[in-house]
Amino acid sequence: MTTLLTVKGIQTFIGQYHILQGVDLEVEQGRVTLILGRNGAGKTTTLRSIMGLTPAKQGQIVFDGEEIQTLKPHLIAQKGIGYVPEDQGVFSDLTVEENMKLAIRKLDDATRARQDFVLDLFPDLKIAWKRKGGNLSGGQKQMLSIARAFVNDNRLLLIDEPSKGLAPIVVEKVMESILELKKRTTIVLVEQNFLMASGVGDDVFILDDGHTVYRGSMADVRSDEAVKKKYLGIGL
Amino acid sequence: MSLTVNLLLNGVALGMLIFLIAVGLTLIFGLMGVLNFAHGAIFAWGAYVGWAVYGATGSFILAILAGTATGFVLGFVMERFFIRPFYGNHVAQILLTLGLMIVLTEGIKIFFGPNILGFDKPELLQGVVTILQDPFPVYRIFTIGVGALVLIGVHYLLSRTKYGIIIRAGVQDPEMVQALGIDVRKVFALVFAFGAGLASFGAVIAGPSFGSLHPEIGMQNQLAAFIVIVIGGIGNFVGAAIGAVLVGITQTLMAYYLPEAALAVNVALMALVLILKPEGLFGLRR
Amino acid sequence: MSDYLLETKGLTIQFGGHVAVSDVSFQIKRHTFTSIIGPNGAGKTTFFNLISGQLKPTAGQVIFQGRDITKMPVHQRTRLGLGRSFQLTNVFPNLSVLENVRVAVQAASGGGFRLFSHYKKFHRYEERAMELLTLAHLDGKEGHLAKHLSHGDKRKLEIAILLALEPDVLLLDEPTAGMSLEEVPQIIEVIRSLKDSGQHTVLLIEHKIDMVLGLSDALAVLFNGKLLAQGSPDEIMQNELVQSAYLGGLYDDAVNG
Amino acid sequence: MRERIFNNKWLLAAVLVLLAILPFVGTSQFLMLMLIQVFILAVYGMSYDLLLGYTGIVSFGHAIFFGTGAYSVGILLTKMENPNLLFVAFLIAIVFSAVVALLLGVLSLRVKDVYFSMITLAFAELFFIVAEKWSSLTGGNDGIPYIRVPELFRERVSLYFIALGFLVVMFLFLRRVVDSPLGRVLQAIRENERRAESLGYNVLQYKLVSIVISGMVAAMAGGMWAVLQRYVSTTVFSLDQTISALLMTIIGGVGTLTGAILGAGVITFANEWLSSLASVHPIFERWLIFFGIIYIVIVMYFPKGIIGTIRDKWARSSERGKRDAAQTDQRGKSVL
Repeated sequence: MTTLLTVKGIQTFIGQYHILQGVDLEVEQGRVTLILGRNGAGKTTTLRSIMGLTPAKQGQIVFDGEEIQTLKPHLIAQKGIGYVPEDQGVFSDLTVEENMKLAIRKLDDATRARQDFVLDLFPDLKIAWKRKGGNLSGGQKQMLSIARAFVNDNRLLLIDEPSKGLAPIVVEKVMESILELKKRTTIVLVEQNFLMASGVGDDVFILDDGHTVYRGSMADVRSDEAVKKKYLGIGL
Repeated sequence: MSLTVNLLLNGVALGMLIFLIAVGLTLIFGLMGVLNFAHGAIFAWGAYVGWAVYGATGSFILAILAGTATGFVLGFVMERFFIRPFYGNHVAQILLTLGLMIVLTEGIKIFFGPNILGFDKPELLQGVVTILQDPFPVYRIFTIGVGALVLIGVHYLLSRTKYGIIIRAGVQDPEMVQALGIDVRKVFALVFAFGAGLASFGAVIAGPSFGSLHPEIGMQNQLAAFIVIVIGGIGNFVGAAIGAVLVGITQTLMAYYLPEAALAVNVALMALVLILKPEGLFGLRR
Repeated sequence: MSDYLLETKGLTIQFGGHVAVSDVSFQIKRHTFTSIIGPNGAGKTTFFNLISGQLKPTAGQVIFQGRDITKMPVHQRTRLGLGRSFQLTNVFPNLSVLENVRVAVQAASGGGFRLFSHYKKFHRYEERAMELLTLAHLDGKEGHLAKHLSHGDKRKLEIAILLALEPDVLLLDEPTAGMSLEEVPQIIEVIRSLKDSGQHTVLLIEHKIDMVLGLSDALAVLFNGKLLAQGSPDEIMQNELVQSAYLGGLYDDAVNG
Repeated sequence: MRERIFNNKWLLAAVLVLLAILPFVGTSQFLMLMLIQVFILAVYGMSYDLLLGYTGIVSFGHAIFFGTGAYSVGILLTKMENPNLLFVAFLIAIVFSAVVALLLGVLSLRVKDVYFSMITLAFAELFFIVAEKWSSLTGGNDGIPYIRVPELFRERVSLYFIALGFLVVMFLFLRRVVDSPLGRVLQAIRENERRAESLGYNVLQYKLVSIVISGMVAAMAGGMWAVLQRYVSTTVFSLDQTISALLMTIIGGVGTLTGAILGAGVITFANEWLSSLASVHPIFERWLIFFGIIYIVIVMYFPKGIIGTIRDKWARSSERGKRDAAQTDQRGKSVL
């Protein structure tokens, strides 16, 4: 197994707030790595720090053997990291087509093939092709956002809470598609609740209060009631 | 040609001149949310550099190129070194661009002197053509044509090209655009420079139409452009064009029938729109 | 006349094609504590914005004290007795903590336009503001600029400002959001004291159900902009629709485990 | 602590005493004239600070009020032919400009902050045009010359004390306003308009009150200016007139009334000095460019102006890095 992304002890501030106080991650190629933790644990900020959107003040982020923690977001994206933010980041004034066009960095045959693949995966998008992003349903926005991240030659996708605000039936569909995408790329998935993601995850990192507090395999976590209770708790 | 048609055509020609100034302002303002009070000063610099180059070389095309380039460079520098730290902070932007306006306007007085300078029409565009048995100046037709071209060109740029998509997306969520691998700052700088370039381009076209230049020319035209934007609906590019023609026609009619009030009519028109429809005739409430 | 203090009828708002709040009809009685629960993105804050007037609905009505207030501007609603706190901290950054609350006390007593009012009057506002700061565990910090407060303290300040308005209905939008674990109990304590005083009507938004179960007289579940159910905490926990759609079976493990 | 040093009654009183004895120690006529100008412009600057610094409204039409005051006093004094009716003229000027301010506010406060600036600018242009074109009333480009004023206002020393008294009274008045319950609401609006609204304040009404008070004070300054110059021309409505209010306030420090006074002094004296250098190099004829540059530097790097920056320095050194380092930079918020 090769490690695609290593995060070592990053510390991130937002304004005066010390949000990440030492987060470690190791993401293996071709797997789905889950980041779990309760609300406010620092999951979203971790993804944003990897993307360079809220740069880490200290620590190291190594992607494919290269340190990226000081790079600007657009350069990090160009290294091959796709990002699906919590709010999906769909441009409401742009059509689905324009959203895709915006995302595509280089329109070559491989990109076309990926676009065809992802549109087959989400036929909804083909139907809504000329519709504005603002007029899509929550599920369609999620699909568009994932499609946008996947369409480039990205070796890593960071997906932030894809289940948020979606009906369970749609969530299932999104999770299925993630399993499908996993065959072609590596995925880091942030989830607030455990069960949602337990069907797709391979490795698990749990954050709490800005620290990595647990790492293990999906199977480990599933059987470890104490960890579940302590860090994931009950909650909606 | 009846008097009415003549006045209308003149009004359209004037409207297109105002539109040429307004288009850059509305691009920068409507898309990036920066109200650039130095826009008129950039316009003035474009006109003066165009005038100087035209005088030195005798080539109007060179004058247009030089004038446009001046605005483009000024806009780029302005965004890069002054505006950039203040995106989202409207008060600072207003205060800062006003300061830049002062410096640029005073700069014109230093470089070109505070007096009025004559700006002749290029030979090719002098004279008149006959429309419906009445003479009409060629230069006004040229102005209308250029205005229409710019309207179509900018519309195409925004709606059809990837740059247009990036600009529209970047206004809504610059962070996400970056996360898609696009250097949104560079795009913003270019938009700013492009808007400024359009202003100075319009200035070189407008110069011979006005026939003369003076250092305050920027402020006057900026006001007219802003009024047009308010009337048309802020951030609405096509609305600005319609508003410009509307103002142009009103002003031409007033100048003919009630010249004392001609200058005030713009402001009165704007006040009327503000009372009846504060979001502008074609604007969306934001 | 209705028995309800606050009521919405068919409240709906659309943004573009997206229906953020859809046909919500909902009632609360005087002096009760109601919590609106639902996952992130369910439309809870939007619903609040419709009640407090920050947004105007596409369809439907908001009725307060038997009066249709759907078209009323924000400041008038506040005067009528609808006070709200915001999820994202929303205070006056460059005013002192005391001044933040004092301005709110002044608003409640309608003393804003007094240009040369007597100094003693000032004093009364200030004393009241200090009381409220003590209540919100902010005493000793009255001299700080609001922007220098910690996140948790800002939330407390929000509550103090809200209390200063002496509203009939307190609309609290996730008062503990983004707070560190140590700070949460203090805030809950303040909220609990509101409930126990029996003088206030409270409407609270929360997405963590465990936090509000013990506090609430009634729960309403919002999901995808729709009101799924409304009732006592027990009823809601038993409600099948809520179970299947919201808890969705997906949470069984976590709840039981 | 730091507030005390600069709002210190004793410090202000000492400056006042110094200014009061100045005419008796053989000061030049020229310096006294300069100081009279400073006093009047300082009032004009403070009136602008009420809008910009305390309410957070950026108006580019402040000259409207200054000009309205100047023209009202000028025209009335000329028409009434009795210079002793000066106070009546002032009263009418104040009422008139209050009406203008109200109308302007009702019209332009309907739109958001950014557009407000531009719209006020457009209205200022309108006033300028009217003053130029309505020559039967305003004298057009020739202006109103030879305004007759009471003897007391012609004699330099007495005018000096009148202007100084005017400044002191206006300073005390405006300070009372900003410290009143109303003033506190204005500051709350400056800080967070929507929140002020949700506290139950009718923001538009408060802004109107602010612009009306500001307009009345500016009109008084304009009237004093007409009395001092005994001449009014269209320049009182010019953009430069608004810019000078802006420069005074920004350079001195927004949200500090004393800043506007200091700003008026700096601008008036520096202006005089730079103009006098024109014989050294013609660039000094364009002295405004230097102010423009200084102004830009202040907006970018010292957004609190002279007084505000000094205050911060005091605060910093007295608290000495307690927890401030991470918190000082509020202005650098950026979407990128």
